[in-house]
Amino acid sequence: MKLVTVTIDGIKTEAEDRTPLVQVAQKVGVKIPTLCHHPLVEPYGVCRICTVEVHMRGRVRLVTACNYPVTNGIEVFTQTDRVRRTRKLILEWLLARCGHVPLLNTMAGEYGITEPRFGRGDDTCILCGLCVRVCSDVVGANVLGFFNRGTTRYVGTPYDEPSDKCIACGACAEVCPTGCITIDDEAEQIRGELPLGPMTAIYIPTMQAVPHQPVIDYDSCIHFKTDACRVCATVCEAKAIDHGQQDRHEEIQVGSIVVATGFQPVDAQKVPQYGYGRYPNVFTALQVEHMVNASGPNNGQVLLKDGSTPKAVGIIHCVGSRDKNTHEYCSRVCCMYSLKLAHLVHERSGAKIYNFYIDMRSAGKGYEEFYNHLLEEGCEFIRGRVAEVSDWAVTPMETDKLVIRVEDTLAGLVRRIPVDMVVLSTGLEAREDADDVRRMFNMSCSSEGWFLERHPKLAPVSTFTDGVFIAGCAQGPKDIPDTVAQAGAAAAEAMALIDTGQVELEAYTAWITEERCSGCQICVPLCPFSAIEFNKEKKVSTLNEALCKGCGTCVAACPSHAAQQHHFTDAQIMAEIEGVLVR
Amino acid sequence: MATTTIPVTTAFEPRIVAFFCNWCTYTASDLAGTARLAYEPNAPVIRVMCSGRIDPQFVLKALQEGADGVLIGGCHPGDCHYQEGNYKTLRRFRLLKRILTQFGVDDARVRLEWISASEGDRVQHVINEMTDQLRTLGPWHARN
Amino acid sequence: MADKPKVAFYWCASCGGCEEAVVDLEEQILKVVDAVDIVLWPVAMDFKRSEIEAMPDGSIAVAFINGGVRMSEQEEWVHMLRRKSQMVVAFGACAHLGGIPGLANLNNRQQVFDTVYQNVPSQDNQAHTVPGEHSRMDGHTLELPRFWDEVKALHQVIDVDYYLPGCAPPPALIWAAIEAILTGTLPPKGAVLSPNKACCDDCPRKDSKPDKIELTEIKRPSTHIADPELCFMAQGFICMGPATRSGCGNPCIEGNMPCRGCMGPMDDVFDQGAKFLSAFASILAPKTEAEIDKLLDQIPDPVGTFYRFSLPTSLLHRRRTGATV
Amino acid sequence: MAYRSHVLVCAGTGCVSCGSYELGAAIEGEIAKRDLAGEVQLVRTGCQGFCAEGPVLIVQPDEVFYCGLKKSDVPTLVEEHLLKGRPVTRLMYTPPAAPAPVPTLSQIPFFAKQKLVVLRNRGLIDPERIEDYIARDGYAALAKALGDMTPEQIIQEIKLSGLRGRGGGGFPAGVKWATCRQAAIHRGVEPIVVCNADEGDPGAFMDRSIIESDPHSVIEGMVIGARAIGAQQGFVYIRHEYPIARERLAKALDQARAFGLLGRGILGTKFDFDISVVQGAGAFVCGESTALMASLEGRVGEPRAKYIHTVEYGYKNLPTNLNNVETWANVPLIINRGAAWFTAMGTGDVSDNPWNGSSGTKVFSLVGKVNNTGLIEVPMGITLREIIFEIGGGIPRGRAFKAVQTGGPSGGCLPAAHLDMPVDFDSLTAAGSMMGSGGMIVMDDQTCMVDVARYFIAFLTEESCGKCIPCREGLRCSLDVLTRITEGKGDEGDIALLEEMGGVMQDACLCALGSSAPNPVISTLRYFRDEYDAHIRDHTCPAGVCKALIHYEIDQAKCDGCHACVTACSTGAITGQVKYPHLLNQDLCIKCGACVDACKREAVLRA
Repeated sequence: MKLVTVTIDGIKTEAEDRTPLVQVAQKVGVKIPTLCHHPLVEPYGVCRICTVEVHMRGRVRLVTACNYPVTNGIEVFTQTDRVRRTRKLILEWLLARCGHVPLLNTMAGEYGITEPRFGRGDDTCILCGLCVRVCSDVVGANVLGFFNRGTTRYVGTPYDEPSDKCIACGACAEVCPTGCITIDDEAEQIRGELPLGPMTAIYIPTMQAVPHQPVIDYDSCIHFKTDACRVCATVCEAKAIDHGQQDRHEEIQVGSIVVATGFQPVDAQKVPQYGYGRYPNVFTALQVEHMVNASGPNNGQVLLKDGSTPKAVGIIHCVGSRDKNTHEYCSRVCCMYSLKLAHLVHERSGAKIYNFYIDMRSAGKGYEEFYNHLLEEGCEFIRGRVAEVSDWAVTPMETDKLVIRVEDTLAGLVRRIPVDMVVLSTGLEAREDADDVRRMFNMSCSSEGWFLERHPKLAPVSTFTDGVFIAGCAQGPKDIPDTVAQAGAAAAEAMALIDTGQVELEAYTAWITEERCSGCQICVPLCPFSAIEFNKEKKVSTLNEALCKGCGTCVAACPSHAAQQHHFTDAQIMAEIEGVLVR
Repeated sequence: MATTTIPVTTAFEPRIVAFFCNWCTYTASDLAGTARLAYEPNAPVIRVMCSGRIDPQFVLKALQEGADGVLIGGCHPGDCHYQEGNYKTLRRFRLLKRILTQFGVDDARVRLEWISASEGDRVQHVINEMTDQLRTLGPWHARN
Repeated sequence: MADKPKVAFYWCASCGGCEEAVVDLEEQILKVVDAVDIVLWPVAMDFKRSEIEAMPDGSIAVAFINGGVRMSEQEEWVHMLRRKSQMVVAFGACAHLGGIPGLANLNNRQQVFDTVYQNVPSQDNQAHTVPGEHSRMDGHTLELPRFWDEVKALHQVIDVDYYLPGCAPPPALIWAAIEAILTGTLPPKGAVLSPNKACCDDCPRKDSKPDKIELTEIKRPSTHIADPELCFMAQGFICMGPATRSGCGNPCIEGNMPCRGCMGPMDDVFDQGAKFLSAFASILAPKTEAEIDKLLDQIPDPVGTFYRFSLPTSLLHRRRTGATV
Repeated sequence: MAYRSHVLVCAGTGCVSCGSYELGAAIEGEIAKRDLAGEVQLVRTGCQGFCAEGPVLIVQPDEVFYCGLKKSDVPTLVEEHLLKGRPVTRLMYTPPAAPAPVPTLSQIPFFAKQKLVVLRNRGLIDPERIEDYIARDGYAALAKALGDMTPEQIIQEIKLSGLRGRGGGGFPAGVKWATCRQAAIHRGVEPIVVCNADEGDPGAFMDRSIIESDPHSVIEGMVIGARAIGAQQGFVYIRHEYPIARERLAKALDQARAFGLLGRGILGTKFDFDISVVQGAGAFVCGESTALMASLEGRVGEPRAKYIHTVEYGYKNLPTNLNNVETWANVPLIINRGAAWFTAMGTGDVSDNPWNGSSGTKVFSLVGKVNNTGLIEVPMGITLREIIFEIGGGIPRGRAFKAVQTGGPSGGCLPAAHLDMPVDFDSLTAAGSMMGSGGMIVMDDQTCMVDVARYFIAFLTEESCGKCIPCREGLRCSLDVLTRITEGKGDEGDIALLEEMGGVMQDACLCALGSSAPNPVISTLRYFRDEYDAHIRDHTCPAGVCKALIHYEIDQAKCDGCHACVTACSTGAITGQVKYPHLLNQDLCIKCGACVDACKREAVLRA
């Protein structure tokens, strides 16, 4: 790297040979106005507003600082009359085109322009090309381009149609110096369900995330859409960003496995009468949890979609639980988390809280006390399943509110309760991929999809597959203390297995009597564990009992009565048959 | 064993021999028990580790010994504890069925059912249903 | 020569092939003749029933009985021979398992008569005459044996000491048996006088059998010509070999015909057909019920195929028509 | 077999459009009819230059020049001249104000004053036959360059010749070549040579004519250049609007390849070089080097900042040597006859520094208000007067000369005072115009200079790529002001404003086209400021061109009611009975001036 000496407005400095002049000026703190320049894209040099005067070997010329490569010994003057005259006229020309752009008017002010000599045009685009270049060079979407030539030149999309290649990244609007480009609401939606979706493509999943590091969201990252961008990589000084990283499949040899794949919340839209997805201010408990989280998107405030604070909030229990239409079982945790949210929401917003419940199930240490505490807090509890949530106002006090219609089974009357926000306490259900996991581990599932333990009382964390254990909500709805306890048990079982270092084989393996085997090899391919091999010398099949898991399929197939299974010999089973049939 | 307690009444009570896979149907019937699901006592269960162990000879033997029906319970396809045992069962069963028809055994007398460990209610249902069918069908061993 | 052991040959429901088998001993038959005194052999010489009845019980050393039992007359004979003989040998597949005639067990007496005396195309019997047990003719009453509903193997009628399997029993086995009898080196009572291993054991095509077979098509000798070198199963032919006792010397295989199972099952196998069925079903490729059935449709007569020789001795013996007794 | 005589029919675009193909066909027909096929050969040549008189032909060896021919003349021509050997006088060329036709080429002043170097073969060879070119020492220079000279020697020779870019810039070719070669060697990449045939100036057709009449001279020049620079790949960037030129060039390239003068192992040496032709879409801006290269690469033809030169980073960022058609065409001769011969022509002493003068000749397209319009080649240093009045034959209808516009639209207009100025790069620039690519538009006293300025600015506004603001917005605003003036709505400040804008555009534009764009305004302001003043102060157009400032009247005294004007008027603005003075309705008059030309008694007055 070759260093050269440059003088800017009398300030002497050193810079790498052929660095763009504007960078050097910035370094020494000399401000040069720019319009078509942006650090993320190559210099374009069309607005000419960054024109400066360069003296080199007695030669004086005007150059544009954004793309002029400095060479040794040049002297730069950024405020000479000639320079100012040039910039002034350029601004006047620009105003003749875009007369009402605030930025241009401010700049014009700096050059003493009050009334431009060519009048003021109504356009807002100065054709600086930043949007075009960002779209192609940075984003890689290549949606924007220049059309026509000369005075009729304009920026647009192919055929002036909305382009399906546009990924609504908003970069063009971001860089547009005149505010000519804006992103409309429709495009906002594409950025994910606000306010709870990821705000940017790079974020730290949760404040509790382990490891506590930012991740790149594959679906929203521009690079994975267009293979371009990589802006993050260019600005990251630590050079920590590697878009090349791929998901890896790793095979790990283990002695035992604990399956704790958890649950998924019931989709609140399965209970349409509560209006989730239809009314903006109907939230699921998880969304509100996210909201009240101090590190969440709302910094812990409880806000309605329009940003205001709710005055009344209704919490509906048993959404997707204890319901023939969804799940008949009780999800066990909803009552308590509903109480917690009731407490927090009241605390954060001071709103009046209504709980709609079927039964309060506050079994657990300190739980009932918490329930009583809330009663004292003035939180209202209404027993009865909510019929519907609607925005249909019948009285003035119901206008612009969400009305919760419910039969109060204690008061014995149907009530209409207007609230600003509705929280749905959704139940727990088995993950949708539970069945795949079950097959993978050769386990069984209950009809609801929860993994089945070997025995409800005698082997609560074991499964039918040796060495595979289950813990947590994957086995059934339960709260955190129960989960932790069960997890401990499962871990202990797993440890025990590893500790002994050896496994006991079940005694019901099969065997083959060589004298009887004719070597027909029917049995060989039947064995899923390849415990049977054909002995080429003796021309008979031989069985390795260490590998045999004792299914007995080979025994049933052996036409020579050569294969038999301990505890399940033909004779024994025949005897059983006779046994069960004696009168 | 349950069968011994069948009262010898004049009314015909079918006798079913049930072969259940240890990992699914057998557990399911256990579950049915823990769930206190009552069902007909006509089907004493013979446990095998896998429905794949069930030799067609057993079915014939049962019929020869005077059973009026045979019920085989295995894991749903794809769920076999031994990966593929139940498929082998299925193949044998389909072929066996053809032979039984030639021997004059009514279709309802020999059944193959896939019942997972969680389907206790299904065990109840199947056994009750089958018992009813056999009651109407009459005894097998009395056939000429 | 009175001290030579007395031997009887008798035939029941059979084709006569077993008699041929005896003659197939060729010059060795002479040794037999030297060694024993044949007191009964209807197919070769003339004897009167009264003569045998006249003999004291147990005076015959060995009675070789072939054919299944399906008529009253045959039953009377075998009971008598049992009384007169110290040892009874079930000779050939029919006596041993019921044999080809045993396939009649898929029908009852009536159905057999209808077919034989009425429905067969070659039959011209307007009078609908069927054999009756008692028929009068110019003052005399003529008695014919009773025809039963079901064919039985010998041991299902009388106590049998030994079995000589095969249709017909291969001469080698016969000679071995006779030698054993003469030298008194017989196995325990009730044994089948043939190796207790399946045909595959000494099958000339054994080495051509792959360790994994997955059938997608089932062939029949009547529709396909088999490769004379390869294992029949591997080719998709139904070969009873794996479930059939060896000792026959594989004449069928040599003749490029799959084994049909005449030698019967191995010891401790209850039901040859069911056992083979179980083995055979294990090498089918399809997985779904529909696919499986589609493949099995290629076996027109499963029982006839798997129980060709052993229907009467199968666990269910015969078809049950459904008419209750 | 040898021919008795050759008929050289001009097949340049000008004459073709006047039907020279049909003419040629007719002549061939006649020749055949009279069974002269064995004795007379007809050759279709490139532009012979005298486009004003097309279609033209020359009969050799008699050197007789015929012009303005019609098919009906053919029988006579063949009968008389070719058969009987009696030249047909009435078909010969008669110079303006000359008593009798001038029979031979050398006697016609239009030709006599010219010095043909680049156009040495024009009208002598069939451009579609490489044999003709070779017959006139074609490719001898190439042989010499490849055989006896090192690249350095070639470059040295070009440097010494002082050859300067004929495309307008006037940058010394030798220097450019050397830089390009250095850059390539320094970066270890292969350089590219490009021929700029995107002739966009209105009224200019030098490059077209050269390619049409002698394509091989360009090709030979390029091969020599490529050899000197070390290039293996070359392009000719030619505009789409030149179909004949493109066709002939393509043919020539094929022939050159067939003769081993192009492609692998040229002339049996280890030197490989090939040329591909790329069509431009006819954008004026694509004549600018960076824009041209963008277009070559398939991108939009827009210029980029030239702080890094194309000789270092040009086509696909390779060192790229761009020269114009005429420049390339000069090369073979310089190599053949040596730098000294070349410097003998022209002005200044370029022996040590090419910037010191202009050597060689320059081809001009002489158009506008001049009698002999056409393509001419003259030695550098010849005066404007010689060109316009001797070669050009003066101003038609004996009107007064007012100005000559050189250097294309972004050139400048020079007044009569400069008529004796020598024509070379530096004098022209000093006078506020430029050599440009050699467009030369003569204007008479009926031309309004403000309107001219406005016309060129309008053209440039039209052709500006619109990339940089000073060019795009500056031109638009200048145009507004000029239009304002021509409509008599201008005010005092406008002249200053135009000058200020011109200055800033020269300073701040992104490319040369932009910075030279204000030239028309600046030069007219310099020499014809009074006309501006007249428009602004007196609201009059001295030349009577700016429609908003003039109107026509019929002098009742002079008008004899011949009715000619009535027929001439397209809007029916003139009414009147025959034999009685007519009247002109100002509301209907569109000021086309047709009536003026129609009136024989000068009864229509412009005021």
